[in-house]
Amino acid sequence: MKRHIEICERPLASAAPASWLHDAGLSGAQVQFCGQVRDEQGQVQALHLEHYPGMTERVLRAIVAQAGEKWPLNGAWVVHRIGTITAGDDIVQVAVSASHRQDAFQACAFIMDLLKTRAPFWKKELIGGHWQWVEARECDAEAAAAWLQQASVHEP
Amino acid sequence: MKRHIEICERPLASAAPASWLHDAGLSGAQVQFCGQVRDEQGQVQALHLEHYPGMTERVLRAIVAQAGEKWPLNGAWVVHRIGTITAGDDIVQVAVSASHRQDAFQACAFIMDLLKTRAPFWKKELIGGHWQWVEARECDAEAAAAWLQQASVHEP
Amino acid sequence: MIELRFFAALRERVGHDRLSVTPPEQVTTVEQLIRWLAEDNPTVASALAATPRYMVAINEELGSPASTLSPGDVVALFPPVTGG
Amino acid sequence: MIELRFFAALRERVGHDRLSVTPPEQVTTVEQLIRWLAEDNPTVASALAATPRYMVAINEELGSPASTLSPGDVVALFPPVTGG
Repeated sequence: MKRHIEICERPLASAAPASWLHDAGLSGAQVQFCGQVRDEQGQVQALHLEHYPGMTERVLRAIVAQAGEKWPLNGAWVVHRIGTITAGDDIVQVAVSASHRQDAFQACAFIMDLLKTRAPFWKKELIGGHWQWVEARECDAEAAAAWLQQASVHEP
Repeated sequence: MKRHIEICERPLASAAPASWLHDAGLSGAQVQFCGQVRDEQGQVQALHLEHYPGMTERVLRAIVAQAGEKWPLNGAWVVHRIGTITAGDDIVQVAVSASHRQDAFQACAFIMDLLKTRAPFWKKELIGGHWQWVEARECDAEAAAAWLQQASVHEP
Repeated sequence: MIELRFFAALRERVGHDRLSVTPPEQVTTVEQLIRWLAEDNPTVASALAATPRYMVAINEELGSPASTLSPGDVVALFPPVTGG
Repeated sequence: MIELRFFAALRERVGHDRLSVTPPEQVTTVEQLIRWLAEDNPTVASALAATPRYMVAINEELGSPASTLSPGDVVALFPPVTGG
């Protein structure tokens, strides 16, 4: 499985994952997730993302490796934006390729769910001229826990 | 929900769904599926796709409408290639945008599963100089049936 | 009158992509139409016999053997779809 | 010696992004380290008290209150992550 993991301070190119994953007939399916800054009815003027350099890459590599063990993937791409960005900008791209679509859908959702709860990124939003930290969502923790429970059921 | 449904005789552009779905801060999530011709270790020299003009568009519109009823989507894109194509070429793009990623993942997988079993397309492959029709896969029928069973469970 | 349409392997086996037929009045469902075709039209009969599973659409919507037919309907017969 | 690192809201509350501390020998887990910090360092103590939930990483890997520590470890404390 080829893999590309990157923390990026520049705008993300939406066509990049598809062309990087392209393998001329090996894979039958590509699934790509792209996360964008929501403006929440124009309230959010900007977003700032910080991370823990070193740990971030390590966690993302581990998540991608785990996805590669659970599903037969041919490629996995994770690029996450940091720094100050505005509504509509891309924050994260997760894309995978596989022979069959069910594997690609599941692996892509799995990587996103674990990234959301384990990769050390933090967002703050500029609302009404004030920066405020975004709170973690309980449903993200539940989504990640669901995958880990599934895994433990399969263990002997 | 905006929607784009197209049957296409030309190569598909991989960046088109993302830029068409882009809505400058309304959606937080885009999920895109892209299906490609697998070469099966170099065996498949070409693929030919035929369809039932008129019915195809009608079925795709109905599937997209059903997805829009089940999940709160902001946009849905379905483009399917027809004619003669070669290994590695894109056959189909399904992409959706939504506020939250779980809705986008599920709606995209749903549209693909129903497209696979209901949209009137047929493939034949050129293998060793002979064209042969591709057989429908049982697991595709099961994937579509799973969604429809879920739906009936929720009905009163 | 019913307009028949055939696709993919079934079209190749029938040798035509469409056929107009006028079944007797008591033919009111897809199942009855197919049974009548099997007696009336040997080419269609053997094409269907050679196709292990097939699907039906009436006026561009998926149907089943029990679907009812009206004069003027377009009935399409085809192997299980394999798009995507 | 333990190197502490703080991120996001917790860093802002502490006022530094890193701090080197030398806890007594009997401090061998994350939980004990945090209890000791709460007595030894009022700034860190009040920053942690103001952060309803936080996570810990030891040497760039996620840990838990029960994780054991060795001299030289880098212990990062931060609010629940919100990337993606």
